[in-house]
Amino acid sequence: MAAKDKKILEVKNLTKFFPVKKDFFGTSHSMVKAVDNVSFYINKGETLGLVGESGCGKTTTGRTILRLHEPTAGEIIFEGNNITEADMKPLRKKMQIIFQDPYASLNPRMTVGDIIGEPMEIHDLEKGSQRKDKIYQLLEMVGLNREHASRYPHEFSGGQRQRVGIARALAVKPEFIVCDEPISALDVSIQAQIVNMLEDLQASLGLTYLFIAHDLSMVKHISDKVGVMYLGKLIELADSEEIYSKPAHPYTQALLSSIPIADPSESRKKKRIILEGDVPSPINPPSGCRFRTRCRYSMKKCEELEPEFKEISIGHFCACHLVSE
Amino acid sequence: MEISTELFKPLNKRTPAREEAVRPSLTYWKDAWKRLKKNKVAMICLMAITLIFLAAIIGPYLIPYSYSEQIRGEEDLAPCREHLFGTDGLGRDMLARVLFGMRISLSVGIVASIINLTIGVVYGGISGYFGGKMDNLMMRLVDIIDSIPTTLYVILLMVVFKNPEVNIFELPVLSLFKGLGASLISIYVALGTTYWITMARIVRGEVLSLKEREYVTAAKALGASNMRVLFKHLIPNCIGTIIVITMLQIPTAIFVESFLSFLGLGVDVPMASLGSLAADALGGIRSYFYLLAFPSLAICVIMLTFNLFGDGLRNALDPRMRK
Amino acid sequence: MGYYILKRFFYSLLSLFIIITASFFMMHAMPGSVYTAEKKLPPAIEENIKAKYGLDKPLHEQYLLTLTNLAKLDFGMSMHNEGRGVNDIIEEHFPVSASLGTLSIVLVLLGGVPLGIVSAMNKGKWQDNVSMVIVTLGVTVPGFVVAALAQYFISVKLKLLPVMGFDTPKHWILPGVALSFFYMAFIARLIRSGMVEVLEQDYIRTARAKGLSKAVVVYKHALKNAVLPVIAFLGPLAAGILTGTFVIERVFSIPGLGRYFISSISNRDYTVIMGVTVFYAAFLLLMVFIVDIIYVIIDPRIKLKN
Amino acid sequence: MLRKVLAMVVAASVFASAFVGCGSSDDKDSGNTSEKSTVSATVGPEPETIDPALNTSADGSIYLVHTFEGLTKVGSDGKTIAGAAKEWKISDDGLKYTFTIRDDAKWSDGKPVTAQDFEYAWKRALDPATASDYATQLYYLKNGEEFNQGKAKADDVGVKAKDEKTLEVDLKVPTVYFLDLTNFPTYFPVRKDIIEKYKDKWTQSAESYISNGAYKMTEWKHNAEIVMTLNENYWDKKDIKIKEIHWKLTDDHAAALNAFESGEHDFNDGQVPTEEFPKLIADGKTTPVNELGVNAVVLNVNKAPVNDLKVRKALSLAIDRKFIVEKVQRGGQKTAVGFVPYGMPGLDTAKDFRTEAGAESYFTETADIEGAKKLLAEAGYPEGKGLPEIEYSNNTNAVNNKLAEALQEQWAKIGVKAKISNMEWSVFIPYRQEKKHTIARYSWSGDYMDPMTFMDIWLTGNGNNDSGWSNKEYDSLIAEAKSTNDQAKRMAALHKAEKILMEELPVIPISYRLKNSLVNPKLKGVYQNPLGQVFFHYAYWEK
Amino acid sequence: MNNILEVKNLKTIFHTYAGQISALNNISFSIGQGEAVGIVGESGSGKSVTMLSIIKLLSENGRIIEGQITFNGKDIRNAGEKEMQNIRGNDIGMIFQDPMTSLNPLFTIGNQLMEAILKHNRISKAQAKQKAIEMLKLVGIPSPEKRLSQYPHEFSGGMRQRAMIAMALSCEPKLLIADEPTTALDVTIQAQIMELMKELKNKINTSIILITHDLGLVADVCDRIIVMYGGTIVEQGKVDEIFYNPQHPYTMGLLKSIPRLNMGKERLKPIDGQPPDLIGAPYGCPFVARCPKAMQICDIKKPEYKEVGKGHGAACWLLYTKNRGGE
Repeated sequence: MAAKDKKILEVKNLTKFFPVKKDFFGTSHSMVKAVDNVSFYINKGETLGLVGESGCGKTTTGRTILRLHEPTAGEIIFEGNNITEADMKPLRKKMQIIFQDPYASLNPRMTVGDIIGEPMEIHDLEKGSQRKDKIYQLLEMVGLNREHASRYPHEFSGGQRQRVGIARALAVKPEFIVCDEPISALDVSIQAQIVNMLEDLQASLGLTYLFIAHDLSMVKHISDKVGVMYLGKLIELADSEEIYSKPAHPYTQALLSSIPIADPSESRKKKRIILEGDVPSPINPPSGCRFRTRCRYSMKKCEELEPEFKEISIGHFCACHLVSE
Repeated sequence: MEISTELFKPLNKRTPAREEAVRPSLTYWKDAWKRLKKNKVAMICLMAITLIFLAAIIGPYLIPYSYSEQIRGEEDLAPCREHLFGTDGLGRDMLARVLFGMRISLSVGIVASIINLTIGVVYGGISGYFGGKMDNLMMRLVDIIDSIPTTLYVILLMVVFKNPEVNIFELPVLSLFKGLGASLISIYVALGTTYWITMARIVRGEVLSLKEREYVTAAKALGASNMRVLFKHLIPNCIGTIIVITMLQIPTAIFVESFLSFLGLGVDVPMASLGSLAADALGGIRSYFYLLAFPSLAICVIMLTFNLFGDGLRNALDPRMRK
Repeated sequence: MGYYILKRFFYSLLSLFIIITASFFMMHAMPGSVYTAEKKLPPAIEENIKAKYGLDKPLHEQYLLTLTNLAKLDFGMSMHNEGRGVNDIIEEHFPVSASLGTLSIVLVLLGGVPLGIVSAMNKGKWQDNVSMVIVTLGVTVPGFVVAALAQYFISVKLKLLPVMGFDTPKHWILPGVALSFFYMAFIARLIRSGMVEVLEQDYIRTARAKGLSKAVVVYKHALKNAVLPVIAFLGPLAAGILTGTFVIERVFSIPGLGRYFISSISNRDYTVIMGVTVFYAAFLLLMVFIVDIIYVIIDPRIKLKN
Repeated sequence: MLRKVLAMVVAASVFASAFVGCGSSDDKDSGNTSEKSTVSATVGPEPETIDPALNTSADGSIYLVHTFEGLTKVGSDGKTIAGAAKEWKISDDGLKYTFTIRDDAKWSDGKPVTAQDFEYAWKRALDPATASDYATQLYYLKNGEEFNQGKAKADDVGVKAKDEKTLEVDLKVPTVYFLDLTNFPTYFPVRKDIIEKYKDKWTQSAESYISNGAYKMTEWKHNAEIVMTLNENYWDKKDIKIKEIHWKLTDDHAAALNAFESGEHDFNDGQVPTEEFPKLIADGKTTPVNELGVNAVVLNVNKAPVNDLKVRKALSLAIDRKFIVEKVQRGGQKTAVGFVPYGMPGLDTAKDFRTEAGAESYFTETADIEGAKKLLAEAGYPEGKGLPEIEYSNNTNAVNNKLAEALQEQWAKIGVKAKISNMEWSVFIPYRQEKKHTIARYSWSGDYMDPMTFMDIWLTGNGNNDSGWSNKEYDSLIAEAKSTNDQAKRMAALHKAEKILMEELPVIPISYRLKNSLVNPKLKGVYQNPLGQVFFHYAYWEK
Repeated sequence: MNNILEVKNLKTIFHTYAGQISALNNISFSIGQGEAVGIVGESGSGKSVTMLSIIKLLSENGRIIEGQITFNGKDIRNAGEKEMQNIRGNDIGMIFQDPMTSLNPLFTIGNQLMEAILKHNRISKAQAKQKAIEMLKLVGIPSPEKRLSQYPHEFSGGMRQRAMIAMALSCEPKLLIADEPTTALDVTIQAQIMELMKELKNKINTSIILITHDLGLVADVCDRIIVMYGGTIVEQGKVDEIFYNPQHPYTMGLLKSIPRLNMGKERLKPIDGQPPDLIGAPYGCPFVARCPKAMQICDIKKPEYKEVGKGHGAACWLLYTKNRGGE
């Protein structure tokens, strides 16, 4: 397991701004600061969980790493190479993505066989009957059978479709997969099936995951490390056990306490931290600490100075004035 | 019902059929067809359209007269046994002319809308897919084209193409169509290149929303080229809309052609389209009403069936109708 | 707001400039000549005429001249109708087309909207089919046939209404109805598809869950949403109808702008083509602008900001 | 001094109107006259202009003969009679005319009509700056052509107001029909002060459209109607019964017929769909008026295969003129027997130029297929073999297309394949004039009452000679006819010339023009002349 | 019994192009006065259809074919549209899943709020406005006067859902049905809304039906839980009974498959298989294909609902085996 500690992916100061409100010529005057100066790394074979509310930039982070969005600033280092400006085509075989919505992520006009075969077609992998065999093999790997190859996505249930999506990602034999909320659109009873499968595949194929979700309990379960994002910023990052047992950032604390607990007596006992108000607009985020508008501990300093993302204990990073002192 | 203890034995074998979807396996097209079949009006129209096409394609061969044959002594005949639709002033059988006109009109409708479709889909697709500045520029251009009166450039293109001093049949592709006459070709081209804006706008709109779909991102993540994404993933998913619009553009083109005939910019005589037959007969509604009635009726039926069928098709292909 | 209008105005001018340029070169690309008579004019006379209208100058000079004149809002003199200023033509004939158009638009809305609603409310039932067949009939027969038949049977045979002209309200009926017949189908279809879509929206369910009657739900909650796409369509439609339609104006001998436009094209009356095109384009831009304003009034989500 | 040329011209006119049966119904029974004094008439679409100097169209000239009056005018019987001029003298050599303007001739605003008004009007029409299409009509004046082409000054032109009431005119060559010309719109007077004040727009409003004719324009609703009312200052207004004329402007023949049938219009000068003529004629609703015009096809003699006379002859022989008249033109037109139509004055007052040519006709009514085939074979194309497809071009309209289709079919019978090339008017005319055609539709209408108006167009290099045909003998015959005042010599030369033309066939005449007017049966006394003009001056309503 | 709503043997079907769907299959349950009941189930289990059947707002292809709905002592199964209009919004208030689409974008919040108040109360506009302001205050919307004249798009998701709640409660309904009110919202906003629901439950004496797919969500808001699967009620009972003494294998499976924060890294225990397709006539237990304890009878005959304790029961053949003294 020596390879396990090897960084497979590292992002340094990753930033992605989207232009909004275009004028007649399509020139833009303001920006959505979707991802702002985010840095982290993932070791080979590990899973990094990324959580946060909608609009916090977790999905954008995942897609920018895959260069599905071009980063505004920062560096992406994959297997030791800076890929921020590299030709992505060969890299697509190594980095893949699984999507949230199993209904939208499969082209409804293609058969499952075609969908799984497409990556091989694009990269000119396996030909003819070999490709067919490979498709069958992949289907079986994700718990479907070969008869399914000739069917269309709408004939499947959500969980089955998600399996097809995973098979497609696996078709190029990737090393790193961004799991972009792969279970949030699924029924509760199905979520566990998919999570188990992802774990099995990770073990058998040595995959590395960036697991994006808003369901904290699932993230905790699957991840080795967890990062929490708020309004485009990474505000806390630690081992999953650590972050759940000792959340340092007030937002992480609130987030954890908001999770409904499927246990009535515990749920009654629990003191919740209810955050006031809504997430501010990412176009004009608050000055200083972005969380200060909803933070119970907001101080004058929070308004003026952006807290640094600092290591507060070994492997535990946090961006908050409260903990940095 | 008496429940025997036997039944309380564990069920070992899972019946796979039970676990599999029992829903019939339907492709998009089978599914749409099934829905379409339920729409009586649309089905009647579909049958009528089939008949119209049959009549236009094989009809002229079933009649002993050709559309251009002038039968001396049989001019200006009212509908009778020999000439079911009567004859015109030059002694030509109107049934033959109406059937032939139908063929020309349909060809105008179809060819023009195919050209429209190609330009519109590609333009709209590119504009929507690439988005940003490119989209903005392309759409501004469309706005501008849209604010030049369409009649101006239809007439203009017609005139330019029909320019007697330029032989369009010298162009390599067009030489194959020499028999159709300069006017018909110029109508194809004029109509085909003017009414694509609707298609472009709608395809752009669809592509704009479809490109946010995750299967598009998936294809990009797999390394698919832009062209592959556009033509393999996006446009096939707009196909329903495209078909419906094309279906509704066919009668529009036929209509515009008849308007051009009214302006005297129709097909070359002695060829005839339904529009030119109707326009020519306008003057004689007192004496020769049947000359107007039959082509007008034919236009009417084509319009009605295409429009209603287009509506039915829209309902059948509308993704929102799928549940 | 003021800034928005100013900016919009600037872009309109830019669009007009492109339209003028395109139209200018397109129309000069057309084969054919302005002055064509069965009897050949002596070359000297042709020279005189060309000199009179500046057609003897090189094309780029004519283009610049056209641009300067248009900038001064001087559309020039018709080359075909002696002594007629293009401005006069627009001033005199546009109001006629516009009043006929307004009448038609009113008729279109009065007929098309109810039919569309009935159709949407009874989607798939016989009422839907009947309404759709009725409105489709409007687009099935070419306008020139409808107009000619109406004129012959109603005016000549039944002597109910006058044959031609646009003098009294009696004269307006036939052309107004004939013109609206065609567009009614568009409106009815748009309303129908808009309604069908809106009626499936969550907020309709909310409205019904509040215990509102079907009528309130349909006419208050659904209709307002369903007319939004119609309004977008109404801008260009109004521009088209109000600036005149050739067929109806010709058949009923109505002195509208539409006739002028088409005949100016066949006469190669360059100044009139240019003038009317510019007028039409400017009018269209104005109508689209008005539509945008109406949108802002109806739909609070849209703001006139840049 | 005063030569009685007038008599001759008048005689010719009388003859012409008698021949065509004349549009007027002359049962002037004043006891039967109704009080009604308004007429609504349609003679065409919106006119391009109603400026006398600029008008070229028949409908325009109809409006003009009502609003203006030349030195002479057209009488109720079609004779040229004294108009604004009460008398005139013609010099012996026929080159100098001296007109005396009548004292009571007044403009509609009450000002007297002066000789200066005529001088100004004629020079204005010739002025290159005016750019009149019909300036040629004034080329009869000395230095007229030169001035128009910028080769002479205005003062050189042969028209001079000696004083307020005396107008002196110098002609280039003796012109026997000059007096007839002076009732032609181009010769009408216009007011300098008005035109200088209102410029190009002087025709546009009642206020500025000051005229000296029987009527004045009171309203011009463009594309809708022109309203004229009686000019109270007109010197000869006493017999005029129709006090108000509504000229309805329409370009749709079907609508015009509808309006006539519904009683909205009282008069329609043939603005009727061709298809309806047989029924209207059968119902006795039409008044046929012969027009001085010929329908024909012109052949480009410099283009193969019609450069071959035999081919041209074969084409002509193959034409079934009777069929075309009956099934294409449908108005009861006469088939052509020569190029000059009936009704043109000849030498003999009892006959016209056409009948003078003898019973001999250059063409038969029906086709001679065998003869045509023979000629074609002689030309080297037996049964049309080896003959390339011939382009027949026309400007698109219902009748022209029908004619094209009929000709195509008739020529096909002798093995000639014709390809019809439809064009827009404004494309077709330059195409033909620039001689890019092989065969093209052609029609010609006379400008004045003399066969010359049909003949001189075929001179070598004439702008209207679209065939490119050139014949020295023909040219010299026409020159001879033009340079003499001797009618007998003229006519002989012209007959000879026409024979050459019809033997060489650069143009194949098909039929003569005919106008089928619709007149309300109660409206009497409408005079229509062969030049296409209509006069309501003598009309009245019957009770 | 003081039940505000009683549903007996309710059967609802949908006609689709693919065939007939039995969306609800003999549903029976009751809601007591002031009681908060959670209906839990996966998508397609019939929980939303139950609600729409009760207020008769099923889409056009849906139809109740059997059963009885008693609301406030009155049988409303055959009530006419007019009668239902008086009940909807007045006696039964409703909140829907997606607050972004559930409000008409073209009318102000005030207009939409007052509409319901004016419809069901004979009061003046000014009074209605006052009431509307009061309601907005109640659901915790700051500066309600100003908010009344704003449009939905000017509200955030959480605020809209609050406005929806205000709307539903504006006529003091006897029953409030909340159909997945927080599914479309973020966790922190969800917590806000659930807190509000809890607060309101104590403040006003309204019965509540909370429809959700998240078992955790109902744990501290509801008194009772109804678990639905495949168009039937598989189990119902007091919250604690369901969580600590589940009787139906589906409930058990569901509870086991949810990871908990205090859980270690052990493997999850999912329910195998896929949710059932409801097309065609129902037969047997809908869960049979995925049930680890399935028996032959489960495949043939639908199990009857059986009480196992006070107000706690399930529809499972396993309950019958125990009584037979088998296994």
